[in-house]
Parts: sequence; structure tokens; C-alpha cells
Amino acid sequence: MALFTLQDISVAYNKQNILKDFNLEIEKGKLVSLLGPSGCGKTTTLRLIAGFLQANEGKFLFKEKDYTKVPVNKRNFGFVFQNYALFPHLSIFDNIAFGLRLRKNSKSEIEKKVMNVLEIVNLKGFEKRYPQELSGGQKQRVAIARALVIEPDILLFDEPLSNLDANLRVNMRVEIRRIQQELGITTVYVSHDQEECFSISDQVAIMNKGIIEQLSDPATIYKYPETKFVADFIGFKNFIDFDKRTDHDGKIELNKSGYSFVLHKDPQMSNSTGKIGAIRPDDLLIREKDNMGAVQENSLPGRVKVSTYLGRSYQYVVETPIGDFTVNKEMAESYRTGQEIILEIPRNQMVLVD
Amino acid sequence: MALFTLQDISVAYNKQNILKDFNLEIEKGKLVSLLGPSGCGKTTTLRLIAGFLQANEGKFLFKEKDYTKVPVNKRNFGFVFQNYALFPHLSIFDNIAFGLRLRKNSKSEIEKKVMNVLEIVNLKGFEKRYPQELSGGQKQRVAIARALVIEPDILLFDEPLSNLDANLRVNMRVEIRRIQQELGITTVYVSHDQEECFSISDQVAIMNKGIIEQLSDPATIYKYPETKFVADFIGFKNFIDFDKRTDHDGKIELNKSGYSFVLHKDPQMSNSTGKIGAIRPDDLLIREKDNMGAVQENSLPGRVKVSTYLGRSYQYVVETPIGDFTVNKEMAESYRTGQEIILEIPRNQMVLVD
Amino acid sequence: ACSSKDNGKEKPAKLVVSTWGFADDFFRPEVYEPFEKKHNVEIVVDSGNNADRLNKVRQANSDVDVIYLSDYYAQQGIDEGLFEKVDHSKIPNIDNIYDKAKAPNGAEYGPAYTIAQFGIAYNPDELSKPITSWKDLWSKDMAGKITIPSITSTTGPMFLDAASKVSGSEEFNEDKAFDQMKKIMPNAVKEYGQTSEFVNMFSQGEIVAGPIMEMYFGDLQEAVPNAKFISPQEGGYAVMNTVNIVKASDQKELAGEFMNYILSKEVQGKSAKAKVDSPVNTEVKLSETEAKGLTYGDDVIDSLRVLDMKFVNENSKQWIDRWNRELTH
Amino acid sequence: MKKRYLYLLLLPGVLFLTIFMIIPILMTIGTTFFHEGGGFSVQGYLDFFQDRYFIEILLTTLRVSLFTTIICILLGFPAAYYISKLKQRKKAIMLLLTIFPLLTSPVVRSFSWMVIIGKNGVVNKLLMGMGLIEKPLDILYTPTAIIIGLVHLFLPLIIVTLVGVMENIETDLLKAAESLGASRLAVFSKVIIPLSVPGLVIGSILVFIGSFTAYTTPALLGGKQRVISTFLYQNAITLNEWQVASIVATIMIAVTVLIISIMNGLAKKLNPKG
Amino acid sequence: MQEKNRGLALFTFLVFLFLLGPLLIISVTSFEGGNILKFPPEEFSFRWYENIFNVDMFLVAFKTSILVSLGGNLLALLLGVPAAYALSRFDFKGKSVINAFFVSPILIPGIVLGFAFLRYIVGTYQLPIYAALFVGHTVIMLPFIIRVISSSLSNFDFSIEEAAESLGASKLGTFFTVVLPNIKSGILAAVMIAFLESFNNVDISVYMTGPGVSTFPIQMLTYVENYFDPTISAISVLLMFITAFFMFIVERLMGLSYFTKR
Ligand SMILES: Nc1ncnc2c1ncn2[C@@H]1O[C@H](COP(=O)(O)OP(=O)(O)OP(=O)(O)O)[C@@H](O)[C@H]1O
Ligand SMILES: Nc1ncnc2c1ncn2[C@@H]1O[C@H](COP(=O)(O)OP(=O)(O)OP(=O)(O)O)[C@@H](O)[C@H]1O
Ligand SMILES: NCCCCNCCCN
Ligand SMILES: [Mg+2]
Ligand SMILES: [Mg+2]
Repeated sequence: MALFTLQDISVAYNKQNILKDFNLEIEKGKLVSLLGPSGCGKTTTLRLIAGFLQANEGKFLFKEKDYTKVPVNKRNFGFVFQNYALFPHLSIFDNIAFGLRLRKNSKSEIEKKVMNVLEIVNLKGFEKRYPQELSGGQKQRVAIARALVIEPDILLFDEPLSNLDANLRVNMRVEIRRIQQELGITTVYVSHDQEECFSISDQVAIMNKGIIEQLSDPATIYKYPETKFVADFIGFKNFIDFDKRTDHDGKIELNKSGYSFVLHKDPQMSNSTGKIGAIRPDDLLIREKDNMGAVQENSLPGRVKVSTYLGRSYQYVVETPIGDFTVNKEMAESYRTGQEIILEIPRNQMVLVD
Repeated sequence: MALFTLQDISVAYNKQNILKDFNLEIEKGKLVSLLGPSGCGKTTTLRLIAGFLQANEGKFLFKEKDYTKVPVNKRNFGFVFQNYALFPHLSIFDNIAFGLRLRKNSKSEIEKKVMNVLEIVNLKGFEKRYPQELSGGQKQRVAIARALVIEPDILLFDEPLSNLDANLRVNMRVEIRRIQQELGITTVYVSHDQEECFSISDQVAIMNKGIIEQLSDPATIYKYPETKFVADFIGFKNFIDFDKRTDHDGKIELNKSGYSFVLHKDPQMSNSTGKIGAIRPDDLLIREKDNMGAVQENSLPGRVKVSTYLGRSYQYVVETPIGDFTVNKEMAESYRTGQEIILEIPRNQMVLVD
Repeated sequence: ACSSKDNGKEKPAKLVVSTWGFADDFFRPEVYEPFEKKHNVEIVVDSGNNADRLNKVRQANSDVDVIYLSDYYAQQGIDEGLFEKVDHSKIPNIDNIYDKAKAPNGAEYGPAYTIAQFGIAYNPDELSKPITSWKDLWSKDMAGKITIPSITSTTGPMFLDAASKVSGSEEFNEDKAFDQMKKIMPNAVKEYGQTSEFVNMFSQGEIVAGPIMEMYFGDLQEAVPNAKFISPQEGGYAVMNTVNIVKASDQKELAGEFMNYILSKEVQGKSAKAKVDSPVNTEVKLSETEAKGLTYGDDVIDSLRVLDMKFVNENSKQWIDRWNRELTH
Repeated sequence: MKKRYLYLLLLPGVLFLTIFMIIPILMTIGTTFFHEGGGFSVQGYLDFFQDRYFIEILLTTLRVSLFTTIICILLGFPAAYYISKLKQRKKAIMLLLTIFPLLTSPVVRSFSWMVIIGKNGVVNKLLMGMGLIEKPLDILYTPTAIIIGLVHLFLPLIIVTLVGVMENIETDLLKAAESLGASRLAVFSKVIIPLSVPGLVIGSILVFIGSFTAYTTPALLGGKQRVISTFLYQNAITLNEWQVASIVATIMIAVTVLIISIMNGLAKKLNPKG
Repeated sequence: MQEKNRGLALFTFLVFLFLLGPLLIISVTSFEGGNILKFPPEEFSFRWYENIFNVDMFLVAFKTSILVSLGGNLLALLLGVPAAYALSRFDFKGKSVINAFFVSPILIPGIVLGFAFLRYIVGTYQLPIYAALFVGHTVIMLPFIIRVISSSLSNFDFSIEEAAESLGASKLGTFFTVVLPNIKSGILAAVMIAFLESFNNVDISVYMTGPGVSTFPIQMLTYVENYFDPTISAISVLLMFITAFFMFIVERLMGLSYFTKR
């Protein structure tokens, strides 16, 4: 049963629709991420749930009660702001204790809880400082601590880790997830970091221009994007707009400009009727041109146009008769710009989207 | 020749040293990233270069001239702020045009340049809005545009992309790099995103508690971290504090609690004398336990303790006789929690650090 | 007050007159301009209340030549040696004014150019019987219905003297006066510092009676047409406004001329007819309507009591102190 | 560098005030510590503090000023907050309306209060008309009337000052507080008030000092009750007793300094970073 | 405004009723036909408005007051804005002392301040009366300018100042282009309060007026000491109109938003 529901919500600023007919249902104890391009309405959705914003249309239900007009402070939802919004006049301790004091916790309880959460966000020893005396990442952690400590019914995170380094980010997200699960706090999480979203979430909603394009568990989204937008967004950088699609038993045959490709027909993909093929740079195979005249099945001749170092791997832009492809390849073998190569699309790595 | 140099810089807040004997030299046209944990002094370094902050000790040289006391506005350095710092009373257009107007550009020139940079940051059509009417990511892009448009001598970026989604992030970083290289603008770039730093930089400086632990080109840092801190920071999550190290011709033998390991001796690694082994989760190999009694060379028996889905791969925490290891493995085969497995450290993937 | 002689061309001399700023629209055309023409002098006015203007003269850096003050403040200036002695023989018009007006602060100093009566005004519609005496203000019926002048205002000491009278003492008796004052305090809603307060309170019905100068009675009638002004049977008081020449003046001759001029029948008549000031020049004759609202006629003037300002000035500090301590709680 | 700017910015003001105010005032106050003969003495002050009458009017004045200040804050703060949240145009109009009363002469203003709270005033007529009271209430010519008049006089000051401060409070901070469970009242008391402290302090100081030294309003609306400025005025203007006046003034200054430091102390508690 | 603010709106309305109600009464009394300030009025006329212009000293004093209040305001801004800025922007030793120093003119009872001015500025320094008036008014305006502006700077985000500097704006340029526009209403508040403080001032002006030089409120006081007619009501109404008209002009030229932060 859904803990809360956004029903046919529309929100507009200056008559411009930001969210339209927006629907979202979240079950108790789940963590749902909102993922989408800048300006697509993620923050707006969070603010709506928090009650900072009134929808022009639609309803917000919480525990099946109409919460549309319940004031913010009656909601007991924690919010972690994109720009921290720490109280400049309060010390770190008092910032975090703010909600507890309003809840009339005893002094010793407050002390204990604040210290505990400071430990979690790795800021022990900072309690006497003021927000102005912290670095960006430190502020962000205080903002998280402040929302966590009140053990809210719903936790709303707006890019809570955007200013942290990779290590801290991983630690923090593990902590957030742990606390969230331990306390069973239903959570909506906005982040632009896909790995973060995937690793932390029970469900991921991919948003685009004020609507949810796909809402599924991370593995499904990762593997089976349903639209071109979603595919593109989660890293299927290469698209082939096939001329023809022929469904066979267990496999699909696809054609483009005389080249033909074969795909495994995955049971989960069976609904898809699209004929745009999408594949990740990591999943494309690249190999030196073998001097055979003909190109094998699912393969294309190509030439390295650009090569970029990415740390873990090299990224190549490869020119082929049916368009440019981006390919990532672990460092070991490196190709020169201009080099002729063969590009292969593995049978089970391409998805078809609308 | 260095375009600018930080010489023996010390900075302190309330008598607490933030930077100490800090040295950094950057060549003209280069892009150098500062990478380091939250609170290590990255922003402080940028502010120092920009001139917002006066060092307690040390010198700042620009084009070999002492710039230590040159006022901010005489420096012609662009700064992209971590918290954007947009002018709330000016429209987006005027925010971006601000620097151009000071440079007495003609009206038509300003119009052209602003529109051009708006195009680059993907915000055409927003020029009449005010900062309060933008999403976090949109604000961030305006901040970037504002700094770029004046074609500064040095560009200073403080986590300029932290609030953008992955796609936009990649696009923006490519744009930043392109403009930076086209115009030959020397750039210092702070980000907590390693991939971003590695892909965009000529050199990466890894900072820790106010000092630079290692400054090299991205590939070197990636492959040959020199200290345990750097190794840990860039993803060598697994450390083995070996009991014994024996250097042979072309290889190194290492022992820990009765298990022995052999490493290729890489020429670039020859200076290292450390006996802490470091290896990335991605580089560890994991396989089902073959029912052979003895364990092979460079291998360890282990048991899956935790398993996490990461989108692209699964992450396992593996318990072994010499400690826990974190291992990433592409999805294909997945191991159950509790399963007995074999862990292998490939000969050429481990580095030795101090 | 110095005549400036720049530009070669001789500019008219300047005479600075310090006055209340009352009826400027009358004085300028009717009084100052004729004098200016006749003596080729420019009259510059410094306006303000008695205390403020006197203070500026005290600080000795004002250009004032002639100063109008009530007798109470004039006495202070005299005691502090701020004013020039006046040779009455050089002011021939002095001979034509009431004796009372000739030397309110002693024969060596400036005369009063006008005398006003301090009496009682009341609203008969709100009272069961008419007021005839200072004593009536002490009546129980008056509880919370009157105002009295503040001790620091010009008429304050006069009212204190009236209290002494009411107490039954023939001569002024300070202790009795204050005891009597204590008895009137329940009747007074407040003390007034400016006559405008009296007028406002009266017209809004906050008070129904109180001691006030006759020259303001016309204003009271505007608000309360049935209002009555009476000279109390014990006698009203003479409020005298004086002119003096400032010691630091460098235009003493001209100042003397001016003093004589404003006592002239011509000027006195004009200001009486304009109902600006009651005349002191006995040659001025007024019809009954012309005299209405003015303090006019030998009988009236004779009946008025005059306080010895020297005595007042010597005691005012103590009176104010006692007033504050004994009456204002 | 920073130092140089600092001096450059502060120096003109400091010099100006020193020459045209501090020196004249110090010389004036200085005279209160000397006998007529010339020796140093604090006798003048001792006399004052042994005088029950003086202490009493000092306390009365303090009471009136404190009440005025508190009422101004209670009325002005919420109103300022409301105004600061309005859209630009409405806000500008409200600010304008706020300052209008300051343009009226104190004399007419007190006349209008007489019309409102006087014996035959609007309030009494209304209350008697409704049968709530039999006899008119005595408000005019009491300390209450002084307070009403002073509040009317100084409320605009505090509103205008507070709006200036409140405008710069980020709205996200208020939202953050709400999301942590703060009611409107709690947001008000725990976030808005502390962040408005700088404006509140200066506003209260202006009101307090204004009330403490006010002359015309107590003189016109108050009854027989003396306030300290009446006392000062009598000595200075009527009696030309500048020595006494300067002593009273010095005491008034000392009292205000004391009150201000208490207020500043309270402010530090509310917002240590203000 | 949302409904939750209704209580606050009502409260504000009542506060404004309190502030403006008396003004209504004053306005009504100004049209009284008789010679006495009265409420409720009995006849209707404009004669007291005409009267204002017939009284010479009002016109002269009004000009003096405007000149002194505006000029003094300008000087106070020149001296005070830099100081206010320094006091909010920088932390330095002795800041609280300097703060106290700048408010000191309002700590001193006006009569005493005026007297001290008369003795030393007019007396010892021998400044002409006009100049003394000007200086004295600047002194009393300065604390308002400094304190009101620095309190409005207290929540100011100074990082935008750094942004402007990094874009090439000089310190002064930064101040004018990014600081000032964001504290406009604070400045406006300061200017208004200071102006009114000076324009309405009696205690100080009373000592610093002399032959031919007087200020408007002094003339008004002088007037009410001698007349009881509604002229000052009419003056008050007229002043309000002048203010409203001035604001209207500004609104026409630059929009009312000129007075507030965006
Ligand atoms: N005004 C201040 N007073 C005291 N300490 C400060 C102040 N500003 C920064 N610090 C401290 O200085 C250290 C370095 O801060 P800096 O902002 O340079 O960190 P950073 O590397 O940019 O971190 P992040 O990635 O979190 O932004 C931090 O520990 C911070 O707490
Ligand atoms: N006050 C406002 N007035 C007008 N438009 C606004 C306002 N606030 C937000 N918007 C617009 O609404 C859209 C959605 O904004 P929102 O903040 O929800 O985006 P977001 O998904 O959180 O983006 P980001 O990842 O960049 O933070 C954006 O296009 C933004 O420009
Ligand atoms: N704050 C002092 C106001 C001075 C007003 N003068 C009143 C004159 C009374 N005679
Ligand atoms: Mg957002
Ligand atoms: Mg930082």
C-alpha cells in the first residue's frame, strides 16, 4: 500500500507548466530516486511533497489522507536542501538540534542524538562552529544530519551529496541507506549521480520536462530503458535508427543501410516494439581490423576519430558507415586516432526503444 | 614556464592552519584539477589565487611578477563559485554581461557574446529570468557562463558541475575543456568527481589536509598513486599491509600471514619502497571455489559477506583470512551472500605505496 | 546688524528685530516697511519663543539689535546684563503710554508696548453657575475640568500669586500659595505650556474653564460661541510685552528710534485695529467693537495686578522646584 | 590592504563626528565635573541621586520608554515581516504609507489623539454607545496616552528598519525550519527574530532613545506627570541652568548606554553571529 | 499571499489603521472653515491651504529646511555609507567601539546637543549660522544612516561581491553595481528616516537658527504658539501630498520597485 501519492499534479510558475499531470506513488519504507536533466522539475517535486509549494491542480495523499493543504510543519517530513539552508545564527550543534528542540526532546536525549548523527556524517568536533566556518561539503553534511536526526516520516533529499568527494559520497550514501532502512523512513532522493541513485534506491524515476518517463527498480531501468530519452539519460550513448526490424522466435533481426544485426530476444524486452537500437559505450566491442574483407555479423568497419583518457578507460569516437559511435575501452590496448578498426555490437547488449 | 606559482603559502583561519607551505606551479594553457576530501582546502586555494584571501605567508607569482597584493579586479581571473553567487538583482543576461560591460564591450558585442555563451551552457531563452527563478543546475550554468564570457587569464572553477546530471555534466565538461583549450586559458578546477578531473585535466593534484600529496598527469595518478592516501582516494579500496617485501629482478614477492603474492615490477613503480599493497575493487578477480584443497598463487579463499547492486556491476565485500576485500564484478554472474569463493589479485594490478 | 559696504554702493543698514513671529503678515507691511523707508534700513526678523530667543542672545553670537520679550524673560536678560539701558528722554512716546507700561522692569529698561489681561475663560453651558473669582476654580464642581498654566510659562507665576490671594493672604505668601495650589490639582487635568493647548482642550470639551490671557479669548469663542471671559473680582493680571535693546548691538541709535516708533499713536492704533496687540498709547481711541477682545481702557488697565518681575525672577527657580516636587504626582 | 580600506572607509565619518560632536559634547559634559572654582567634583551627581523626586521621574520615564519600545516591537515586527514578504510594488506602497505619519507636526498629531482618546473622543463614545462603560475612560493625560503617542511616533521607524533587514533573509531558511517541524510561530521566534536582530537592535535603540528624550509628545498628551526631558528643558531653557542640564543630560546618556548594552547582550544571545 | 497569512494580514491592517487613522482626522480638520482646529469640522474650506502660502516665513523656512535636510543627508550618506559598509563587511578589533561611536549622537538629548553646537560650532568654531545648521543636521542624521544601512547589510551575501570583483569590478564599482542595488530599500529606509529626523527636528535647529535663517518646524512651532487655526493640519496634509507626488514621479520614471530589493 502506498504511503503517499501524488495524483494528477500540475505546477506552474508564471503560467509555464513545470509539472503536468504528474503521478507518483511511493510505498512505505521505500527509497525512490528522481533522476533527470537539470531543470526537469526534480526540486519542484520535492518541494511539493514537502509542502513548500502548492500545486495548481491535483492532490497529495499521505497515508490515504488528503494532505494537499496540510502545512509544512505539520508534515514531519525532513528536507535536505540543495543549497543547504543552514541557520547562520546557530552553531552546528544547534542547527542539528533545532528539530529535536521543537519536538521537546530532553536535553540529554538531544545531546545524544546530535552527537550520534554528527558521528555518522563525520563531523565530530565541529559542533561549536558556525555554518560560515565550514567548507561546502561540510555544510552539506550538516544539512543531512539536521534532516536525519528528527526521524521524519518522509525524507526528501535534494542532491545531498553533490559537493562531496567520491569516498565520502560512498560512505554517506551507505549511511543514508542504512539509516533509511533501519528506521524504515520512506525517502525521495534527488541526485544527478546515476551510480548513487542506482545503488541507493528501491525504485528510480526518470524525469523529463515535468513528467516521469519511466519508474522501475534500478536493474530494470539500467537494463531495459523504455524510451530513447531514458536510454540516453542512463548512458546508452549510441543510437541506431534501424530501417527495419524483424521479430523471430528468440531473436530480432535489424537492418540499417545494408548492415544487419541480430539481438537476443529477452523476455523482459518482449513488450518493446521500438526500432531504435541503443547501446552503451562500455558494451561496444572494438578490435583491430583483421584483414578479412567481409565484416562479421553484428560488426561494422570504423575509424578512430577522437580518443580521450578517462582514468579507468579510454574513450573513442569511432566513425562508421552508419554514424559515429562512442566506445569505452579499458586501458590495456590503446588505439591511435585515425586507426581503422572493427566495431562489434554484442548480441545481448543492445536494447530497442521507442 | 609557469604562468603562475604559489610559493610556500600558508593560510590560517582562527590560528588553525588550512594551507601550510603550499606550493603549486601551473603552466600557461594547462588545466590542473584539485582533488581531495571535503574540507582539505581546495576552495581556500582557489580563493587565494583569485585574490579574495591573503596568505599569512608566501607569495603568489603571475607571469613572474609578484601578484600577492594585486587586487582582485585587476587580476582578470574568472571564478565560478561553489554556491553560484549570482547577482540577485540582475537578470541572467545582465549577470553574464556584467564583466563585459566593465570591459566596455559594445552593446552588439555584448549581445553576441552573451547569447553565444548561453548557447554553450544550454540556457537560451532564460536570459530575461532572474536567479531566483532558476533550478540549481541552471544557476550553476549561469555562473559558469558568467566566468567564461570574459575570457579571463586564469579560470578558477569551484565544483562547477556538482549540481548537473550526468549527461549535462559530460557535455559541459567537454565544452569547458574545448573553450579552455581553444582560448588557451590556464585553469584550476576543483571537483570531487574523479572521472571529471581525470578526463578534463592536464594535471591532477591530490590534496589532503592543506598539502598536495601528489601532482601528476591523470594517467600516472590513476596508475601509480604514491601514498596510501592518494591510492585510497582514487579508488584503491583494498589495502594489504604486507609483513615482508622481497624485490627480485622484474618482480616483487610479498607475504602476509602465510599467504604470498607476486607482483610485476613496473619501471614506473621502481622508486616505490612501500610495502602496503593497494588494489581497486574492479581489479580483483573473484571466482567460484574450485574444490581443490590448495589455493593457487596470488589467490585467497574467501566468503561473500555483503552484496550490493551498482547498476553496471555488483559489489561484494569478501571476507578472507587476511582481511575484508571489496570487489566489483560485472553483473553477469552473481554470488550469494555467504557463498565461499576464491579471490585473486592479478600480478600487474596491485601497487605498493608508503 | 552691521552695515555691509561692499561693491562700493552703499547698502541700507540692517536692523535685527527678535520677536515671536506673531502676525508677521501684519507687521511687515504695516510696521516694518514704513520704518525701513524712512530710515533707509532693512529690518531682519528673528522669530521664536521667549526662551529660545533669549538663549541665543545669551550666547552672545546673535546679531539681534532689538528684542521683544515678555516682562518675565526681559527681567532675566536684564539681570544677566544683556540689555542696554534706555534713556527714556530719547523715547518721547513713552510719555504717552499707561504708567504701568512705562517701566515694567525698572525705569532704566525698555517699556511694554502692549499689555494683556490674564483672567478666566469658561463655558457657561457646562457649569451650573458663572465664574466670578479666582476662587471659583477651586470649587469641587471643577474636578477634572480645568487646566492651569505651567509654572514655567509667563503666566505661571501670576497664577501662583492668585493662589496666594485665594488662600486669604494679602501679601504674597509662598507657603500658602503652594498649599492652595495643592488643593487645585485634582481639578486640573494637566498644566498647559502653550496657549494652543488650552484652546484645543477647551474646544474639544476636555476642559470647561481655566485661566488664560484675554487676547486669546476670540479664538475660544470661535470654538465655543457662548464662552465667557471675566476679570476675576480679585483682579486680573497684567502680562506685559516689552522691547529692549541688546547690549551687543551696533545700531543702538536706530534701535531707539524703532522703540519710539512702535509706541507711536500711529503704530499702536494700527495694531489695535488689526486686533494684533492691545494698545498702551493712551492717545489711541477705540470704539466698542474695535476694543472687543483687546485689553483696553483705563479702568481695565488700572484694575490689573502687576507682578514684580525682579522678585519673580529671583524666586522662580525655587518655585519651579517646589512646583515639581509638591504638585506633580 | 584590508586595513587600509578599513581606515579609508571609517576615517571621514570618525573625523567629522569627532570635530563637530564629540569635542563640543565632551567640553559640555566636562564642565559638570568641576566646581565653579575649578576643582574636580562629582557633587552635582551625588545630589541628584539622593533626590527622591529626580529618581522618581527617571523611573517613570524609563518605564514609559520601555513600554513604548516593547509595544513598538510587538506591533512593528509582525507588520514588518508581512510587508517584507509582499511583492515589490505593494511593499513599496506599504513602506510609503508607513512613513506618512512622520510628516505630521507633533502638535496636530496630539490633537488627533485628543479626538480619539479624549473624554469626548471616538473611543469613549464608542464604548459608551455600546454600553460597555458608564463614564468616559481617562486615557488622555495619563502615561498611557504618552505611550500611545510615542508608539504612534516611533512605530514607522522600527517597521522601516526591520523591513530592510528581513528582506535579506533567505526564504529557504524559513522553509528549512518549517520542514523541521517549526510552526509559524516557531519559525518566527527561532529563525526570523534571530536573523532580524541587527535591525531589531537598532530599531529598539532608536525607539528607546527617542522615547526617553521625547519632549513634545509627553508635554502634549501627558497630564501632570513629569518626564525627564521636561525637567531637562526647564533647567536648560527656562532657568538657564546649564550646569544642571548637563548633569541631567550626562545621566540620561549613561542610562541609555546601560540600556543599550543590555539590549546588545540580549541580542548576542538571540543571534551570536549577528 | 496564501491563506495562512490571513491572520498576519489582518494584524498588519490593524497596525496601519493605528498609524493612519490619526492622519485621516488631521486631514479632515485641515478643511475646517473656522479659525479653530476642530473635530468634527463644521464648515468646509481651503482657506488654510491658501494661508500657508500667505505666510512668508513658511516659504523661506521650508526652502531652508529642504536644503539643510537634503544637503545634510547627502553629506551623511557620503560619510556614513562607507562606514556602514566597513562595519558590516569586516571584522576588526574595536568594532563595537566604533559602532557605539557612530550612534552616540542619538544618545545625547537634543537640547543638550543643540546647546553644545551653539556654544562650540557657532561660538568657538565661528561657523556661519547656515553652515552650522547644516553641520548640526548632518551630525544627527549620521547615526541613522550608518545603523540602518549596516543592519540591512547584516544578512547580505557578500560572495556576490567577490563575484563582481573577479569579473573586473573595482571595489567602488562593486559597491555601486552589486551591493547598492541589493540594499536599496535599506538605503531608502535610512535616507527617509534621516531626512524626517532632520526635517522634523526642533531641539537642535532651535539653537542654530538666526535672523533670517529658520527651519520649517521651528516656524510651525512659532505659528502654533500664536494661532490655533488648522494651518498646521493643512501643512501636514500638504507635506504628505508632496511626498506622495514625489514617489509618484519616481514610480513613473523608474518604477516603484526602485524602492525595494528585487
Ligand atoms: N571562515 C572560516 N573559519 C574557520 N574555518 C574555516 C573557514 N572557512 C573554511 N574553514 C575551514 O577550512 C578548511 C578548508 O576549507 P575549504 O573551503 O577550502 O575546503 P574544501 O576543500 O573546498 O572543501 P569542500 O570540498 O567541502 O568544499 C575546512 O576544514 C573548513 O572548515
Ligand atoms: N520561481 C521560479 N519562477 C520561474 N521558473 C522557475 C522558478 N523556479 C523554478 N523554475 C523553473 O522550473 C523548472 C524546474 O525547476 P526545478 O528546480 O524543479 O529543477 P530541477 O529538476 O531541480 O533542476 P536541477 O537539477 O538543475 O536542480 C526549471 O526550468 C526552472 O527554471
Ligand atoms: N525636544 C524639545 C522640543 C522643544 C519644543 N519647544 C517647546 C517650547 C515650549 N515653550
Ligand atoms: Mg534542483
Ligand atoms: Mg569547497
